[in-house]
Amino acid sequence: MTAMQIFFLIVGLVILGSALMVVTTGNLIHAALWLIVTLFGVAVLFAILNASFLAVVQVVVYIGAIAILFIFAVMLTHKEMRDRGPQLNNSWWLNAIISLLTFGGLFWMLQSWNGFSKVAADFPSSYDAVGQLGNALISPDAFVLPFEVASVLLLAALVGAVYIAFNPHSGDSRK
Amino acid sequence: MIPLSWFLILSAALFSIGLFGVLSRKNAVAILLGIELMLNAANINLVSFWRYGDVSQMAGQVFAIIVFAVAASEVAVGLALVISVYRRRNTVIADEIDLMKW
Amino acid sequence: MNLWNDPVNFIAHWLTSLFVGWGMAGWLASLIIQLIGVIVLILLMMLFDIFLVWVERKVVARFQDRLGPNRVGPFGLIQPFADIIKLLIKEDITPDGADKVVYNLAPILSLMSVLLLWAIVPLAPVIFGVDLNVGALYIIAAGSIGTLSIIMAAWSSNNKYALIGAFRQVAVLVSFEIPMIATMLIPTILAGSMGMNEIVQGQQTVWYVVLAPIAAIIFMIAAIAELGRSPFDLNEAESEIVAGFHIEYTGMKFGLFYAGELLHAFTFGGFWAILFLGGYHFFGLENLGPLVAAVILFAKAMFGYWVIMWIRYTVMRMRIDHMLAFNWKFLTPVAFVLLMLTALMNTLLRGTPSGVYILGMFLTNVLLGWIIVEILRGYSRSERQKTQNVAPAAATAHH
Amino acid sequence: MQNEWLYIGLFLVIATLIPVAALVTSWIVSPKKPNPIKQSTYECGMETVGENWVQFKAQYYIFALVFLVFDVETVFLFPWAVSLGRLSLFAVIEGIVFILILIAGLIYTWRKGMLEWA
Repeated sequence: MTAMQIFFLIVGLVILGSALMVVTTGNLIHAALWLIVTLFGVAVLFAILNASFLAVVQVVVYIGAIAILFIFAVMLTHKEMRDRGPQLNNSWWLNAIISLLTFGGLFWMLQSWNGFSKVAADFPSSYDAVGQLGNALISPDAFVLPFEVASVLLLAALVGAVYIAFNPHSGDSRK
Repeated sequence: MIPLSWFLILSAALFSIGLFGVLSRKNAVAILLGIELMLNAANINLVSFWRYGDVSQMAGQVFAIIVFAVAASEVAVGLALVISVYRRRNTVIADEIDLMKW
Repeated sequence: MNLWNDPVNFIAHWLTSLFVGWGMAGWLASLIIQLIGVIVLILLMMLFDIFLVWVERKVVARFQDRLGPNRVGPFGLIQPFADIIKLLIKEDITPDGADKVVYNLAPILSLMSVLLLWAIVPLAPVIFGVDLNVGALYIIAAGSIGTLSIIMAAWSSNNKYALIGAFRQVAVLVSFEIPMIATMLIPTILAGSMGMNEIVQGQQTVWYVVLAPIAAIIFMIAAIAELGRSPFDLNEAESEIVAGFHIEYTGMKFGLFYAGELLHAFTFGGFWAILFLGGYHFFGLENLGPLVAAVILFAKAMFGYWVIMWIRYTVMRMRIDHMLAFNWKFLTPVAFVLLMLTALMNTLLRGTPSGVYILGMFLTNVLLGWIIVEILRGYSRSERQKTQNVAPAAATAHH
Repeated sequence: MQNEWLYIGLFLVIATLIPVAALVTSWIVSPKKPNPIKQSTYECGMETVGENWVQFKAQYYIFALVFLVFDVETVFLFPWAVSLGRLSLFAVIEGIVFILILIAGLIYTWRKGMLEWA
C-alpha cells in the first residue's frame, strides 16, 4: 500500500464520516458545517485526480456560495437555532435498508464491469488541463451549447428563486 | 496508484448516505443537504472516469461543471421554495407540507 | 547556480545532498525540505505580521496627527511584542451558550485562510511556493474559507450583535466578490493564464495597470470591501454593534482575528501589485538578483497596503444599502462591461505591434472611463433636480 | 502536478498548526477564573433580552442568492479567459453572449426592485 493509497483512505473516511453526520446530526447549522467538511474532502479527491480547476471550483462554489446560502436559509427558517428532538422520520430504519440495498446494488453492478479495477496512466506533466477545458467549453464541435445553456439555466434559476421567495404580491401572511 | 474501484465504491457509499438523508430527514433544508451529497457523489464518478479514461477528452470535466451549475440552480430554487413555504405555513417539516396530498 | 542567483534551489540542493548523505530516502528528503520551506515562509509572514501591527498603529497615528507608539524600543518598534505578551496572558473567556468547538475553530480558520494565500505568491522569478495553474481562483477559494470563519464565529458566540455584524459582513463580502472575480479575469485574459508566475512574467514589458487601469481601481475597491475596512467596515461599526462578529472573543483568539485582518490587508496589497503593478518587475532592477526582486515585491505590497490604510483613515463609513447598491448597480456592471471590452479588444488587437496594442487597450479604458463619468454626471444631475423639486414642497408642508 | 497540491497540503497543515500553537500557549499561560457575570453575553452592559436569535432581514438572503448565481457563472468564465489568446473572434463572441445573459439576470433583479434595501 503506497502513501497515496493511505492518504486516499483517510480522505475517504473523513468524507463518509462527515456525510453520515450531515444526515444524522440534530443541529442544522452543524449539519451544514459537516457538509462543508464533506465538500472539502471531495475537493481533495479532485486534486488527487489531477483536476485542479474542479478542486478549486468545488471550494469556491460549494463552500463559498452554496454552504453560505444553506446557513442563511437555516437561520431564516428556524425559530430557535439549537433545536433537539428527533430529526429523522419514523421510517428511518426502512430508509437505511433501502440505502444499503442501493449501495449493494451499485457495488454488484460495478463489480461485474470489467474496467472496475483499472489503474490510471501517468498524468502527462505538461498537460494544460485548464486551457483544454476552455477550448472544449467554447469550440462549436464540443460543448459550446451546454455551456450557454448552463448560463440560461442559472438565469432561469435566479429569476425563479427571486420570484418565489420574495414576490410582494404572493400574500405574505406574516407581514 | 489508486485503482478506479476505490473512487467508485466511495462515490457509491456517498450516494447511499445522501439517499438516506433525503428519505429520512424531516426538515426540508436537510433534505436539500442530502441532495448535495448525491450530486457530489456523481461528480466524483465523472471526474474519476475522466482521469482513468482518455485525459484529452474533456467530457468528464465539462459534465462535472454542468453538475455544479445544476447544483447551484437547485439550491437557489429549492431554498427559495422552502423559505416561501416557511413564510406562509410557518413550518419547514416536509411531512407537514401536505396541502396537495388530498 | 549559486546562492545569489537562486538561493532557494541552492539551499534545497545542499540540504538534499546533506540528508541523502545521512542515508535518508530521496522522497523523504524532498518532503522534509518542502516542509522546512513552508515553515520558514509562514514564520516569516507571521513575524512580518507583527511588524505590520506597528506599521498600522504608527500610520494611523500620523493620519490623526498623533505620535503613535514611541515608548517601547526605538520608535516603539518593540510595542507589538508587548501587545502579544499582553494578549497571551489575558484570560480567555468563552461565553455561556457558546458552541465551544465551532467557537474555537473560527479564529484558527480566519488566520489560516490568510496564510494560505502566501503559498502562491511569486516573490521572485525563482522564489515562490508553488506555481498553481489555477492561482486566481485559489485566491477566491481561500477567501471563501475566511467568509465561513466569520459566520462560524458569529453563530457560535451566541450574541445578537455578533450575528448582525456577521450578516452585514457576509452580505458585503459575497457581493464585492463578484467585481473582484470579474477584475481578476482581466489579468487572466491579458496573460493567458491563471498562474501568478505567468501573470507577473506577462508584465515584463508593460504593467497591466496601463492596459487595464479601471480594473486596477475596481480590484482595489473590492479588496477593501473584502477586508471589511473603512469605508466598508459596517461589520464592526463601533457605535452600533460594538465590534461585529468577534465581539465575544478575548485574549489570543481576538489576537488571531486581528493578526489575520492585518496580514490580509497586506496580502491584498501584494496581490494588487502582482496582478496590476508588475509584481517583482521594476524597470529591470529585478535582474540584479532574486532577493532584490523580493524586496521590490514587498515594497509594492507595502504601497498597496498604504493605499488601503490611506483610504481607511480618510473616508467615512457608508450605510449598508448605499454600499450594496454601489456594488450591484455600479461596480458589477462596470466590471462586466470592462471584461467584455477587454476580451474583444485583446482579440482584435492581437498581432498588431506592441505599441499599438498598448495604446489601444489604454484608450479603450479611457473611453469607458469617460462614458462612466458622463453617465454618473447625468445621474447626479437628475437626482439633484429631484431633490430640488421635492425640497420646497416639503418645506411648505411643514408650515 | 501532484507535487503542487502536496505543497498546498503542507501549507494547509502548517497554517493551521501555527494559530493552534498560539492558542495552546495562551491556554497554558493565561489565568482561568470563570464566573457567571464574566461569561454572560456581552451587550455593552445591558441585560440580554430574549434569545440570541434575531429575525434578520430577508434582503441578506437575496444578496446571497444573487451572489450564488453570479459566482458560478463568473467562475465558468475562467477557462474561457485562459484560452482566449488562442481562440477565434467567434469564440470570444460566445463568451460575450454568456456575459450578456448574466447581465440580463442582473437587470431583471434590478428592475424587480430586489436590489433595494426596502
